[in-house]
Amino acid sequence: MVSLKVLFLAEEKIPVLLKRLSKTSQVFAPVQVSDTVVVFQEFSNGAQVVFDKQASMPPKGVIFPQTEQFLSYTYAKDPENLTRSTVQLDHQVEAKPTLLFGARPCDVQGLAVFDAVFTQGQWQDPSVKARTDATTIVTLLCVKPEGTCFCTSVGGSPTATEGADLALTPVSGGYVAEAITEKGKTMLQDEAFTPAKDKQVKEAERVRAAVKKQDTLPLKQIEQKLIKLFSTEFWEQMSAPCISCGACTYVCPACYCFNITDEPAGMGGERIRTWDSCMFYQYTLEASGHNPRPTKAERYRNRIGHKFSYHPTNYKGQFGCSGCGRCIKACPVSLDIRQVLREATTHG
Amino acid sequence: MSGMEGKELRVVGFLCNWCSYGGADTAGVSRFKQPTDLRIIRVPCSGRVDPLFVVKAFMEGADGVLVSGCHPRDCHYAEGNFYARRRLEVLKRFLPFMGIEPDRFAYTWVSASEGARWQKVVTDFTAQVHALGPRRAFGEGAGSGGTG
Amino acid sequence: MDHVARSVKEQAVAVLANIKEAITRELEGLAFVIGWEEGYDPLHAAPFFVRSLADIERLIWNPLCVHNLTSYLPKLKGRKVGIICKGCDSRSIVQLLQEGLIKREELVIIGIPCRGVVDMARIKARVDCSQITDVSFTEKAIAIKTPDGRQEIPLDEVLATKCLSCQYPTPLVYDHLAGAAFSAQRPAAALYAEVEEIEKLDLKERLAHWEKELDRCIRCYACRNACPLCVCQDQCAAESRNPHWFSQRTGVNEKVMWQIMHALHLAGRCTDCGECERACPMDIPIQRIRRKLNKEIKELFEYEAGINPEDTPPLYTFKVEEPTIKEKEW
Amino acid sequence: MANAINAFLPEIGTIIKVIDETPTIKSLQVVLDDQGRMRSFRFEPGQVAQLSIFGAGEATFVINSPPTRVEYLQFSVMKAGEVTERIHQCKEGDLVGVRGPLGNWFPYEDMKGKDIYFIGGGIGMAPLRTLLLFMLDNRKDYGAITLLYGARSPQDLCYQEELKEWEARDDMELILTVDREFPAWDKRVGLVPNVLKELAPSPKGKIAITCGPPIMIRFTLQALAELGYKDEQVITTLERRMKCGIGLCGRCNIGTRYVCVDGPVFSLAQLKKLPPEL
Repeated sequence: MVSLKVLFLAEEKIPVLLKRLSKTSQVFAPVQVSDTVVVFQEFSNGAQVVFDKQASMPPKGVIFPQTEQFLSYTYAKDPENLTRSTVQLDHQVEAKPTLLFGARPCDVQGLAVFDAVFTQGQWQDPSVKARTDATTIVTLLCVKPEGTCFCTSVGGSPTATEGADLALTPVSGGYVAEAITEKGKTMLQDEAFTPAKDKQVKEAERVRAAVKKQDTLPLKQIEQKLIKLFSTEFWEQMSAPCISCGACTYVCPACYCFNITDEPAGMGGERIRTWDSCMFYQYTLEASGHNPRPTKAERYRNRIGHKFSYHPTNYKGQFGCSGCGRCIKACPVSLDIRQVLREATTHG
Repeated sequence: MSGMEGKELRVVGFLCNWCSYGGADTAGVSRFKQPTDLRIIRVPCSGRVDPLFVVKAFMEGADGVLVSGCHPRDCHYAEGNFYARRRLEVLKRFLPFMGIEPDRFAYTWVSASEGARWQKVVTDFTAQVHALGPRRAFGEGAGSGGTG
Repeated sequence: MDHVARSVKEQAVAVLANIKEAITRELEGLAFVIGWEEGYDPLHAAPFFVRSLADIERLIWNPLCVHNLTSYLPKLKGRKVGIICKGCDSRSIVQLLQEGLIKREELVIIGIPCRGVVDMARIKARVDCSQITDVSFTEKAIAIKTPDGRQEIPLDEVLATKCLSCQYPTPLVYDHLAGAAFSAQRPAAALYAEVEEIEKLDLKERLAHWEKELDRCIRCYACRNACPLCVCQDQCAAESRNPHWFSQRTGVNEKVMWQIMHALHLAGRCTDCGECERACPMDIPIQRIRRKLNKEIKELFEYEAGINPEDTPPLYTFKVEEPTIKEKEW
Repeated sequence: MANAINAFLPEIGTIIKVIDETPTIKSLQVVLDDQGRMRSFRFEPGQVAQLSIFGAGEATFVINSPPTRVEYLQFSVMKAGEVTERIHQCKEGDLVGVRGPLGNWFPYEDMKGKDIYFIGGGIGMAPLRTLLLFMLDNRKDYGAITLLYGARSPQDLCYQEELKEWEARDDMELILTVDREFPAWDKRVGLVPNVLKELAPSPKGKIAITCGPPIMIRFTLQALAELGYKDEQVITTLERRMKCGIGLCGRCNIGTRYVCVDGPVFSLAQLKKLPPEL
């Protein structure tokens, strides 16, 4: 792996580093918020940062917050003509310098889907673009993939560094830190980083090589197979246990669907963007009452279809999934997306 | 907004049209002095009050919520307040569990002729709420605004 | 079925054999039978729809069968289906029958007298569940094998809260009973232990408790969609804009409002099946909110939901003189 | 084009006229407050815009005044949901937000020299009106123009004055129909697809453009197929729930295509390539 600079970051130096950096930028790190839940949260003193476990939520909230104001509006009576009212719009796209510390390669691959959709397409999303540009990503390479991980099946890997600015490989006593981009290099200038000894660089390479290989899903031509299965009973059977809630989409690093609602308050209010889920009935419900996807089977067909057929077709083969396995763990009925894909490749 | 003493609090009252609204009117016509914090919402019957009306009032910033209907057996619709009594009693015992002080919600029965009783209800309830002060909304920082 | 106390394993095997035998007889006239199969790893079971005789082999029964399968029933109205259900799940069937949301003649119920199921959150808090190689059950414990080794935990320490005070281990309604019926083995007193924990806190601590716990809610509505009684989930008041109860924002205010809305819509209906808390991907302890209402309704009206289909839910009726309600005097 | 910097930001416009077309349909004529933007506002026939009522939300409507008449932008709105309800309460002088033009448009270049057969139903007349007026303003580019327009009842027919004008014109044919007999109604009676079968226009050198409620579209497409129209000769517009209008929020997709950016105008040939989820 060609790296610009290689240094070492001692374990005990991390809280100090994060505290110092949070003076100049918003620092997000995986924080333990209950016995079993770790989420990416703004680092504050005394927060219990956890690196040895996959966070329950992906870090997509850093560039795509679950609630975000698009604009605020204020009506006012026109003094000259009281029957007329004026409206004043106010909006600003602000993105503070941000550091995302401790995201895993699958989380970073999820952010790449946001990049493709929100910043490379025909229409750009200014706030996601601004936040993406303002964010430095320190990825933590994954030495202990979980039983539900399948990143190698969707173009990722536990040791991938694309999309990150700085990569940390766990070694004894800390992490070997390799800069991937200029942003990573400037970050390495912080005093918390000390020159890495050869022994540590060797250990890092050994650790990366030793990561257990996952069995890869047979996804060849999955795009066409899913289309062929469109009007079959396959989807009713696959989605039978599904309860059509929003858990799988909200914990997914690559899910970016959103809703826009006006929230009025007296003479003013705001127009906000919030996460939405294709699994909700109201997602495609039209004012006339018609719903092109009235049952969970159609909605589930669209969810899998989008991630493994429509998105790859529209975005040069990039899957709408980074194989993190959160949807499997978070699903109240343990629906396994890998099993659905295996069945699709045999039935398709 | 000239409160009796100091700042007015947002106290919301759901009053049934046939009795309590009449009672409040009687109190007003009889020039009974009472605090002006109460903002009245007229409802056809106390049975029309969905417990969520009360919860939404709190969520939108109310510091106290009062529901008042006809005395049992006097309901214009015969049984509206019987259903309301059960619903509102369950609500009364439930709200404190979620962190809303018990004294911030009350339900009672006031008939159209009981102007004096209405004055007492409003005066006591408003004092009760003032004792607790403004209610801090959920998620609005740790500092509690009230003295309660 | 002899009543000699056989090992947990033997009983589970006997119950499973009983279930399979019942399904083999009934499957012909049914669209499918809903049971459990092994999920994505040995620690997770998953709901499974038995459509053919060959599917029967995939069925399992053990303390990992945590799901209340009756939450599928309201959407299956009009189709004759089989359902396997534990004691607590059967109370959901009684409640759905009482509210006319399902038809008894459209159901073949295979009941299981149940000794308790696990609480995954409790297991996750004690075991690193990222790589599960094997799970087995001994007399009174669950053994979980991971690459780091084998861990044996007494079952009582990881049972679901509802099981620690289970009063209805044997289903209240069934067509087949897959084991010998037995009465409650657990103390009823523990029923509201979690509720009392919160009641001990003062108002400020309660506010802080709910703010901390509900802050991580992601409004995914798994708690609503897993609830067997939430039959209006597609037109839910939580997402309604007319009336506009609350906004789509993800502030703690909205999250608390939703929990209160769900609890109030279940007042006098909730059968304490625990699906809301179990389904929450963020492991938020929300069942005690519904259980608080159950406690108040038990005290006020001596009523428990989902016990007798002929009952009238307490908030659907009234007494002219309410002995237990003391209105405030001014 | 819409606000290039922030495609989510609407521009404020004032309603200069409200026309009660039918009991459930009103047409709004809107002028953008920013005169510069108004003068430079360019769009193609069939493109849509998101109309904002602040506090209620946004909804998608075809800009149904033609690109050749830019004194105002007209939107015909049928009362259906929260936003359309509030739009129906608007009066002249009220302010709305406009975000557009969005989406694709009718491929009028490829239709040059061909006979045009419009088939409209109820509010479906809105998109057809844009293209019809555009074609009438460039009349020589096109062959024979026919408009078959139907509605539930005579009072449900939109653009009553213009219908009279179009009837009087000698360079186009207008056929009106309503679903059943009505006292003062002397023209055709019958559902649009059935009337189409009776008229049986030959597909030779023709382009058929149809918009209307889903039920009418389904039977009209069937009728056109029976009459021998090839998929490339049939153009329609699709309706979907829309929020962002710029292909990002994910909800209006049919397979790989987003109705808001790849549509709302589709040929039947294009639709047939998509998964059947109409």
